[in-house]
Amino acid sequence: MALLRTPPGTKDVLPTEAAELRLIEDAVRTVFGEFGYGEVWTPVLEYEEVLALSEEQAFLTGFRLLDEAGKVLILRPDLTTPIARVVGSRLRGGVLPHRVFTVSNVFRRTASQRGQDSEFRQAGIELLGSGLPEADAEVIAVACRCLERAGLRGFRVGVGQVAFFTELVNALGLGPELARRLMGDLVAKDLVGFRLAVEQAPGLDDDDRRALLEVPELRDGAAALDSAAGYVRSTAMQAALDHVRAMQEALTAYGYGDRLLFDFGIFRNLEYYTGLVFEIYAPGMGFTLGGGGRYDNLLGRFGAPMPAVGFGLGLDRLHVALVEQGTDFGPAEPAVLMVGALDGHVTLADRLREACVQVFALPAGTPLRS
Amino acid sequence: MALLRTPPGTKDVLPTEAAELRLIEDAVRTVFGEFGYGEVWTPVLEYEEVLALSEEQAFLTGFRLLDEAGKVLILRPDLTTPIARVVGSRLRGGVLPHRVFTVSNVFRRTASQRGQDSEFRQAGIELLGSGLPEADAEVIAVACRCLERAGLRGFRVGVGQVAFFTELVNALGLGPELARRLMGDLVAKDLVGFRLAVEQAPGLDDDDRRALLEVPELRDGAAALDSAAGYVRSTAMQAALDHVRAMQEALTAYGYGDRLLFDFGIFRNLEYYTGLVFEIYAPGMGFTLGGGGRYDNLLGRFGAPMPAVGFGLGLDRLHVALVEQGTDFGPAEPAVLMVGALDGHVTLADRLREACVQVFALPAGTPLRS
Amino acid sequence: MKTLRIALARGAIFEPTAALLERCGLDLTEVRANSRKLIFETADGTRFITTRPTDVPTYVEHGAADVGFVGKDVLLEQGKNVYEVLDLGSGRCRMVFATPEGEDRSLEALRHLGTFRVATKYPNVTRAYFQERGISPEIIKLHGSIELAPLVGLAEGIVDLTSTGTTLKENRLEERFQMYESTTRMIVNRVAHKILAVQVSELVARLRAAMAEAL
Amino acid sequence: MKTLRIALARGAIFEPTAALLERCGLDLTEVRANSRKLIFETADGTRFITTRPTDVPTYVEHGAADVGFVGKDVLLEQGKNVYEVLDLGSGRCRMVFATPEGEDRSLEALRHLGTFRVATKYPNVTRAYFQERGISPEIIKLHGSIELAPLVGLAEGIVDLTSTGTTLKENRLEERFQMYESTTRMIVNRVAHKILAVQVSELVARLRAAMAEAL
Repeated sequence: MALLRTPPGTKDVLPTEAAELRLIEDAVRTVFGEFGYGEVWTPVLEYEEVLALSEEQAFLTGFRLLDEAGKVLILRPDLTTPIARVVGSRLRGGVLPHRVFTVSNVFRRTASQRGQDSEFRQAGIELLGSGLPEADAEVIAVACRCLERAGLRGFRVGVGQVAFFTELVNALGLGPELARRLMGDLVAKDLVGFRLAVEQAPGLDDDDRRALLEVPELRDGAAALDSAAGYVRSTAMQAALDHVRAMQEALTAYGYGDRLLFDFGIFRNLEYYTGLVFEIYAPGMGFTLGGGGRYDNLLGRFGAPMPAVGFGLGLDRLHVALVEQGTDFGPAEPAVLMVGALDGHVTLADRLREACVQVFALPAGTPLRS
Repeated sequence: MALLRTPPGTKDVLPTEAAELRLIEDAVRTVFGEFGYGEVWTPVLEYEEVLALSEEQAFLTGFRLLDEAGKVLILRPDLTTPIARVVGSRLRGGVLPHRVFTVSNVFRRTASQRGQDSEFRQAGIELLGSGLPEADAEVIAVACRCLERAGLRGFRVGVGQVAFFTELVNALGLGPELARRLMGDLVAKDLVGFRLAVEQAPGLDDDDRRALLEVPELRDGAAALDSAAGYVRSTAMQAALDHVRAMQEALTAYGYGDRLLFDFGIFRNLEYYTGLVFEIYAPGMGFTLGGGGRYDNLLGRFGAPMPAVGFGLGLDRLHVALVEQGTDFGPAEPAVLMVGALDGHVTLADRLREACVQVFALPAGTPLRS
Repeated sequence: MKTLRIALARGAIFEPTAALLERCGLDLTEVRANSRKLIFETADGTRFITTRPTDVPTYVEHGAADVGFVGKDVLLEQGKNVYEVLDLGSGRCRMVFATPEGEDRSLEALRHLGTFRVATKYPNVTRAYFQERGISPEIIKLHGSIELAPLVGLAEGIVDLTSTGTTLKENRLEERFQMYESTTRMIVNRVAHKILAVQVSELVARLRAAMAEAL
Repeated sequence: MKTLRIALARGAIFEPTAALLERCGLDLTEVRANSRKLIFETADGTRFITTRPTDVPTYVEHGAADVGFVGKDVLLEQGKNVYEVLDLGSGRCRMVFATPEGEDRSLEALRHLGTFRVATKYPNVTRAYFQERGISPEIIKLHGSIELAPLVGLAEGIVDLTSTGTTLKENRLEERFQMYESTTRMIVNRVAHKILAVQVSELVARLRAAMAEAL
């Protein structure tokens, strides 16, 4: 007989786990609704040429197949790009900002030994059409409220500002090629390569090099903002810094100001972020639960130029974090195992069901093991 | 710019539709829970060799791609076969019957002109480990309760019995090749080809031929059961008929007896059904909303021989039927558009959210179009 | 009791089908009288929808008609999800492969090029038929006057329907072999087949009786 | 000098196209006289092939004709690899989206179901048109009497050609918007366009002159 296995990096989810994941999903969905986000579903398959508009090379290396006409289809590696497509094609007009949420599976081709991450379930929101720092604050507030509602304790939100670094590069007059290389290294978290590139860059004085090397190292919590002020070389850099401060103030009104950790070395793992970025940390977990940020250039590539900010939350990862902290998901409803309710006593079983009791009907005479 | 389109046979679902589909899904999920079914999630991709165990050729013609080792993966065309894999690999032991439900997307490669059906969302249950007619009744009762809870009026359930025909073929001593041809024609709904095959079959007398031709034509509602009694030629045929009667009696206790239409010409479109089968009809709809039946041989091919019965419901089709009958899905929660709540008045907005009011925060000074 | 909605194809199969339905007691006076109108309702509530032959399966599959009458050639080509319940025996014609008279040049093309070109209104049937025999011809879909294709060098052969063979002869084409025989079939929507079982069965019984009488 | 082989569509665009060709000095006497014959040769060796409108691009693409005259609607639908060299300005009609009179129910279906059903002879044009606007309607391909589809519940709307709008009105359909305007086009095979450049250019020049005269 063929091996009864699932593809590398995927798994089956059995009832206990599925029920807990659905509870988490329901909590998240409720919070999204409270903030006025409307759900959008997109197909699992997307055309390669559509995903390519994101200019993220990593999106094109996933599970690929062909349609009837020989065009390349890819199992969606991300939810933001499909939403950009929807906005560019069907959500034009109306009062801005648009608020959209998705709860869907995304796919990445990963080496088979790297755990259950070829297919994973993500919940996310996109706030489209506002460039205000308060929009960033709302998105982070929604993320925090989701975690709170799901029952997670002690989480923190790391906040960075991509624009503070890119505007430093602009102020120093570095060419676009070098700028791309530096950003590429930072996104790839290759700080050795980054340092080498800075050291080899022509036409910079020691102060310039120090600024480039030190800005991504500014990560002493709230004090990072004050330290950053010392590196401001242009009004654009000042504006980038002011944006972070205004977001902090707005988030405090939601009650989440003290969750923040400022860190100018956060660049996320995608190149489309242009401004404020953030990541979510749970106590004792070695991976982030999710994150997001501002991507003001993406929508323009889909014919609907507007600023945007969003985030994605890994539901499996949040589930792991909740289990780690000992969350009791408990059965939501009372349940009974009723011997004889499958082949008789149907009406009694149905009466219990009407009263929201979960009834497992068994045939008469089924022995119940201890 | 690339065309911002979705692959043939797929579509985006925008908030109004997504909210209605979630309401339907929630209703269905609640009913499944009341009957003790636990949710299982399986990967979107399955190995071809696993799907091939179902012996359904149609399952192997879908969206295909390769894993790293060059093995063929297929976007799941069905939910029953993955569940059979889960049972064969991970659900052995425990009190029988197992009750499993799934709410997931399935994929079929269809000609691009035949509507939105390359990717569709299906809800289904499998009751594994009971061969009782009351198990069939429970599955049909769950289907009916789901439709009722979703608000569908006037639906009917067509019930057939594959075994009544296959046992007639056995009783007549027809060879396996002819038996396969006859079943193939019936599954393909080619009744002209079927008639020809019966007429040309060697070694049959007129009575035999009449029986073969007339049994799939028994479909005069409740009277079909009485008529069928006249064709019984073996104890196995009698047992197949008794099974239907016992199911009817059990279903009456759930209050759904009068929904039934008996029809010995229902064979569904898959060859794995072995016994009682059923389909769901909505008034005024030219397609079935779903259906299911007994498949007692499938689990054995996955190393866990046991009888089983299940059904699948097309959620998009149910939604179409509900829209056609003018169902009012209404907004579930009150909602407000609050100018100035994005960049100020955050606390007031949050108080409303706590009271389950949906708040769309707008920047101060946003003009509200009429 | 709910009456049936019947899709009827105008064209070659119309006359024998209409005559048979009349012998079953259906009233087609108005359908015959007015060829421009598309929807007709008789005194007993039966509804007739007249369409192109190729559209009949679409109407029935989507449930816009409960029942339809159409040639097997169209069903083979379209492969719709409908019940095929009765062979009316009328509208008989044959789907054949034909090439210009004389030596069969399609075989020569097959030998040299591994393929040949076939012009047809039935690309799906043609592709399936030859592929089952290990041949993948290049298929040129045309909508009319298929017999013209070999004359202007568009294809080596054609797959088309023929009843008397006159059109083939006029265009100096020779039938090489028959692929299928087609007759008119009654088809039924898959839900109507169950929900309107009584009405459908009665119509089938009356059609069978009328056909038996005619023998 | 080699003469041209010209594919001409029988049907609505035949008469204005034929009249224009005659004003260019081509002899269509026999083509007009015999509507059953399919291939004609004039005294100067020009060859005319008369076909269904939908088949003209196929003949030209495969080089069975060098030049063809056909409506833009057919070209849009088939997207064949041919040169489109001249707009004759005649055979004008509009491809429109229409739904039953009164409130437009397709919008309601779009809101609840994310889609609506469109019946049409032009599935490719229809799909492309709506997809560019972010909508993926369910497309029901019919071959004739498109206006029937909304009446029998097969579709919420139709995409079809209209010149006067009479058929729409008769069936109580309302034009919601125009998608394209179609006129007759001259198309040329991509090899003939190079190899027979002189002949093609001369015909284009004569057509231009004849059209200018008519103004």
